[in-house]
Amino acid sequence: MSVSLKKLLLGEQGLVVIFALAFIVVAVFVPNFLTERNMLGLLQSVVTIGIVACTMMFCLASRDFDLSVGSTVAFCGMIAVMASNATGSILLGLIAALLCGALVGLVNGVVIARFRINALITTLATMQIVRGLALISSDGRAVGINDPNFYQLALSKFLGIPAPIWVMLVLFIAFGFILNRTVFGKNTLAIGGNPEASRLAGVNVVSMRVWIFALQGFVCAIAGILLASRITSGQPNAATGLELSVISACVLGGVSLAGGRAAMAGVIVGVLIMGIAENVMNLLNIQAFYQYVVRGLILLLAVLLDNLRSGAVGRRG
Amino acid sequence: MSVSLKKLLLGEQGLVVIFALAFIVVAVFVPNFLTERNMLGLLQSVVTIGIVACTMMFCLASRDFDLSVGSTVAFCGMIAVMASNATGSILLGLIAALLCGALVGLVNGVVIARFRINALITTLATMQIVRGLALISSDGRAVGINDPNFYQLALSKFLGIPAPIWVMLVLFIAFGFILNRTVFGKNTLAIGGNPEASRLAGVNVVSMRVWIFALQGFVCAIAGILLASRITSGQPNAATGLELSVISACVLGGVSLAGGRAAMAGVIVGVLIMGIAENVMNLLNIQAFYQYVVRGLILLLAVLLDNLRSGAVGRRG
Amino acid sequence: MASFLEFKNISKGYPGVQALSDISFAVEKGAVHGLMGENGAGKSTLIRILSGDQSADTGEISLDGSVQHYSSARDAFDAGVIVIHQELQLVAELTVAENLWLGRFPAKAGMIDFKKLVSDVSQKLEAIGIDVDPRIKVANLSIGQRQMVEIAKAVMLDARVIALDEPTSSLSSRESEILFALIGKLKAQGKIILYISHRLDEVFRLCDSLTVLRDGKLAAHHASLAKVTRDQVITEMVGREISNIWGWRARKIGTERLKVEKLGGRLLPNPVSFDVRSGEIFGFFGLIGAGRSEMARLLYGADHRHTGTVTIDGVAVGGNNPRHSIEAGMVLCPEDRKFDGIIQGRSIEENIAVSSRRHFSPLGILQPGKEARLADRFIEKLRIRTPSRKQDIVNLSGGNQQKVILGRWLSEQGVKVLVIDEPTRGIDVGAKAEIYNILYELAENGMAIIVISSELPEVMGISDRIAVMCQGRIAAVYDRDAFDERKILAAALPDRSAAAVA
Amino acid sequence: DVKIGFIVKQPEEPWFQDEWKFADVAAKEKGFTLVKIGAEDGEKVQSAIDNLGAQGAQGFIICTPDVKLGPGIVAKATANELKMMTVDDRLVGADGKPLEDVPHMGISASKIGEAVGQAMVDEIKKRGWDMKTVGAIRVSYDQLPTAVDRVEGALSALKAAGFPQANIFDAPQAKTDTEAALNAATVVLNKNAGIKHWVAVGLNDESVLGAVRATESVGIPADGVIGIGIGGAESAINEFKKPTPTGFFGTVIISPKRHGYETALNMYDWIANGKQPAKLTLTAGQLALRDNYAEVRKELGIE
Ligand SMILES: Nc1ncnc2c1ncn2[C@@H]1O[C@H](COP(=O)(O)OP(=O)(O)OP(=O)(O)O)[C@@H](O)[C@H]1O
Ligand SMILES: Nc1ncnc2c1ncn2[C@@H]1O[C@H](COP(=O)(O)OP(=O)(O)OP(=O)(O)O)[C@@H](O)[C@H]1O
Ligand SMILES: [Mg+2]
Ligand SMILES: [Mg+2]
Repeated sequence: MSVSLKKLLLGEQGLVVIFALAFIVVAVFVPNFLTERNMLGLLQSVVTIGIVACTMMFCLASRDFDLSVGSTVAFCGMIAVMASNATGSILLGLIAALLCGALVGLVNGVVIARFRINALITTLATMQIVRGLALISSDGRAVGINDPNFYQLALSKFLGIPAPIWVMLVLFIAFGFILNRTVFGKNTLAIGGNPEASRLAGVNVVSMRVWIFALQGFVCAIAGILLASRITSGQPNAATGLELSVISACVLGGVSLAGGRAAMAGVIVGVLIMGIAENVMNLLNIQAFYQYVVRGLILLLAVLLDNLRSGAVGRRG
Repeated sequence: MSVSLKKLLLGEQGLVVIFALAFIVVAVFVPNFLTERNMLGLLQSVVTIGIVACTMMFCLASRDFDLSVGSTVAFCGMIAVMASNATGSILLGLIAALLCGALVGLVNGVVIARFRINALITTLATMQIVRGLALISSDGRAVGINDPNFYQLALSKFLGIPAPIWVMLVLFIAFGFILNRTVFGKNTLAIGGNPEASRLAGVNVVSMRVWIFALQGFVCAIAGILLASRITSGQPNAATGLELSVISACVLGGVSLAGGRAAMAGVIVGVLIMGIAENVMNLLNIQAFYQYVVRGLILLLAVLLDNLRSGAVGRRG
Repeated sequence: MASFLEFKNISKGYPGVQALSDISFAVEKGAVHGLMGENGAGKSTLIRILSGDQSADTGEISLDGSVQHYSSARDAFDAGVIVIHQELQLVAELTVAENLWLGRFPAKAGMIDFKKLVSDVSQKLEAIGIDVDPRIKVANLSIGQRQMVEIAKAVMLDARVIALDEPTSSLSSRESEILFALIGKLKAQGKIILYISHRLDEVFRLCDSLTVLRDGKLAAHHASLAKVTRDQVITEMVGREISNIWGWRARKIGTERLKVEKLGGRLLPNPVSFDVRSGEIFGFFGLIGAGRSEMARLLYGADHRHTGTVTIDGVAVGGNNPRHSIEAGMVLCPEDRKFDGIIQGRSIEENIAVSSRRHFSPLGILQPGKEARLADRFIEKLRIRTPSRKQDIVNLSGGNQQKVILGRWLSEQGVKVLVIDEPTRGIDVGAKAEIYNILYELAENGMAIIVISSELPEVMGISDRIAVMCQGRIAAVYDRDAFDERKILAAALPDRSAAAVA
Repeated sequence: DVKIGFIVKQPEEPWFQDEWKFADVAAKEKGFTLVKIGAEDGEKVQSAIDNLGAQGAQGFIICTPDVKLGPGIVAKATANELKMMTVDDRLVGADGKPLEDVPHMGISASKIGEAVGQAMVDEIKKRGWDMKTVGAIRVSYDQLPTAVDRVEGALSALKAAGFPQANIFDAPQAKTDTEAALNAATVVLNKNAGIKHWVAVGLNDESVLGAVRATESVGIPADGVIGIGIGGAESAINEFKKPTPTGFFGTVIISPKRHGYETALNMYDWIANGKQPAKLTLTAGQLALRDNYAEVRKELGIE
């Protein structure tokens, strides 16, 4: 391997480069992969993960952890549908859902940051509580949408690309900007890197953490609304297990669970790796049980490659 | 509250005391709770969680994380049944299962400790791979046990108490001893407290971590064998979601996810809290959807109380 | 002139410890006020209360006559108080510039002005003579460089009160001079400076007034240092006299014990070779970033060796695993106690016994009685101030933590080569003398000892031979009879033309 | 060439494995390609349909994770120009009425439940138990609508035959596996230690098995228990193969053969020959007992 190639692969953007190579390989060898239809389908299939990953990145970067995202997505989707049905106004429904999402996040944040309760346990608890609420409010059944205009949220297109994908792209850009260019982003990284030092430097660690969780809840609500619109109903059982997929996507993308490290480009790649793996396995008609094994191996491979890279860069601390 | 009572509640053993109080309250107010039958049923219902929590405690105490336990339990149960059926010898079946369990753990350990891959991702990957293998090896079906003596593993009693409960008790005692009274246990805690400092102090961090994972796999195999015997078949879908229950039980019991802190008594209490919560909700006939909410609230309450306690003790950190 | 900063009846207790009891004193504007005391006397606690990080149980602080009621570090900032804590408080993943601005980034509508961020920092660093690139991550700096960055925080904000908690503990004299010049400037601007140090020379040189704490109580307050002697201050601190803290004594030096050939690694591109004889104390001196700590880590196998061999008594020691070194009879007491030393969340007893317990744990089963006795022995010998050996190590004062780490290595058995990096970082005068004595004893018993220190008097005071490192290579080696402060310093200074790198 | 998708909601379940297996048989016979995709929730269904569209399939058969997904699935299928049929569960619109336009083959969940309940009533009578002294364990998983329908179907048959409501005890399982059912049922048994005769219903064989294991662990003899499962896959067969009878009395087998083979065939006919399948085909479940399960399976074409 020539030196400059090695540098490219193992440099800061290593994962992105590796991903690009893998993408080319897949595009060449998997039939039907690189068609416009499949690309749009692929992107739509990662909308929920992608949107939630934006804020999960902040959450992990500040050394927190959120297991309640899946429940929140389902709950907010239900609220959007039920409130729209009840009030007859889609707008009111959306507002209600966004508020509920932010509220769930706020509760998480306050309990975790102010009462200093372990984030894993807290969000595991809210995960169950919120799921319970979603089930109770609908008696465990899906709720249909009265106003067909609600479907348009997911169906409408701009430049040939469906709205949910646009929303995801906009959020990618927005949160990438927030992470790198704003005080909020830098403070998030600082808190994750060294909470004690950040506090002593005058960063309001508690309120930062509360904000991050509230934002997470809000963004989950967006994902929930789009999901409800796409599946044309509010489903209390939707998005189970989402939390692990989202966290994996983030970690794959180089976000450190020990806090302090995150990059939007990495997270996007992480999300895409997860999506492409599913997509390709289905295109290749891999048997269900083998899909488990393949999915696991891809995860391992991706971190292994990324690790080679960071191992080569090397760090002491 | 008198001073000495306060001291008792908020002291080292605070969670245990709070738990004892809660237990008395439940015993008085919930009918049928404090019967011998119910107590035995309760203990049997926590056997799987309890057994796996023993080693999960080590894993968390050394700052690691293992999501693959549920899959490993299911896989080893399958192996025990299939190997017994194939060889006609229950003993060989058990040995095969224990070896497989240890092997899964070993793989986890080597990948995580030697190749320095993130534990969350690695065990998420093995969780899928192992579940896939369990499904593939049985074609997704439950495997019946040929030799009825296999059932005796779970049914035989000693002093009126079924064998699985004895196994759990023995493991509680053994791992409690290992944690507090052996170099292995102390080194585990040291690694969790500060891995780099432990390495410089001559603790063989890599091989310790590998050992802990291998032990975890081995213990999962024990749990898997007992489970297969209790449900009289090997089921590839068994024990899904076990990982989160076990981790919650440990964290409830005061094991720190940041490593370095663990106590067997706490973990036992954590396991019992989880078991009693389920048990009492069913005794009180709480509706399924509300059970989610109640379960979440109990989790929150338990950590909140524990937190008040440690908040009162105060640490610099 | 009226008092500007005043502590009134401050008390603070922790479970089992009364860290401060009824402390009152005042400091005037434009003065440098020293704060001295043994390890665990309560200096850092007082500073932490001043910084808003902790609150006093009773008592109050007033600035310019108005009583302060702040409840967080942020409030203290706003009141014009800036504190440089004893433990480095930097975020390794952020750049130097970002660290210096943390908590008050220059921003418009939440968006950071990166140009201003970097250029302001460059200017400030240059003005005070700190040679660090503001755009690199703190993770890539050596401890000494980090300490300089930390010090730069003091001038980033226009504060009224600046408190420095042991700022020079891992600086060599050249960098210390930069700090002193800075303090002089701040003083001239009429700031008020609280200065904590265990180095008497510094205190006498810098301070106008001095407060001595002992066991959390006010032991003495000197409004002026004109008529105060060093011995008097030592007595006030320690409660007894210490005549000669170095106490070097001649001893028999044996044959070669440790031989190092062409040792090199990633942070030490130019391999170094040297040897140490049994009974010899071999000092390493250098400016910050000279590569001494890296040399020690490579020697010990803590970092990956690229080249070189290490032999002890003719037997080669395998690299890349500290365990091999320990088994071969070599131990390293690391410089960065927070990241490489203390095991957070565990007791003093466990922190001491972590390595040596294998000698008395048959079949891996502990003998708690033995560990307790071991811990008690070192708590007494090193004068560790703690309510109990069960105390969590994070609750100890910085100096006491350092002593526990020393205890860990001094309790090892069969050690042939002892490497200590900044052994007395943050340790008080009384305990220092104690530690030197232990080193001499060990050397007399035939141990080869490598001492790395940034404190030139210390290296000169206790070593039999000194190697001076500069920019990753050994620039010179002097025998004890050839020690000369000026020559050593000159050898440590990088060639001006080649000094571009940070 | 023809490409047909077969989407199921729980790919790990033996039932769906069997459906796939039989659909594969049809694919071999007719020489078309079958693409099997598991889709556990609404979102996965959406991307599965997109995926099929992208790889050029002409139609698909689906067992949906939730019947309310109806309009969304229809819209997706139309957008991708795919023909569609449903199997097992029938799609409903926003108003809760079945989408009549989509061809469907299946069996209603409450009908299966009723078959279970009827078999129970017959056996209770045969054993000569007094309904008033019999307890019923309702192993429930209420967040799954199909589960509710099945269990309620069985209980309605019991109640119709005079089974007292007060003797029905809820055992909510936290997950759908045997261990969870075992733990939940144990509590019910211990709470009602006085009752000597028990019947157990649940959403599938695994949950009923859990209840049966619970009766064994508290020492209720096998002839005091009537557990009837639904599905008839390996877990049930293993039970019948045990040397001595257990409380697991029988299981209502539903045939994956028709559901898998016939639907795939119909879809092929539709695509290749333009022959529209029937809008609604209802199949029946059949009770299998310890001594006749082999015949029943043969009859249903499973063996
Ligand atoms: N969080 C805490 N919990 C318990 N004890 C504490 C805590 N913080 C400080 N202490 C105790 O308070 C006393 C004063 O500590 P402090 O850090 O102020 O000492 P110091 O004078 O700065 O010492 P050094 O010179 O070693 O830095 C010590 O005995 C220390 O053990
Ligand atoms: N983690 C790191 N990554 C990259 N470079 C580093 C790292 N740590 C230290 N360095 C660099 O390596 C060089 C040697 O550092 P070392 O810590 O060995 O110096 P030292 O002589 O012990 O000085 P100090 O008094 O600062 O500890 C320094 O120039 C420093 O910038
Ligand atoms: Mg201090
Ligand atoms: Mg150094």
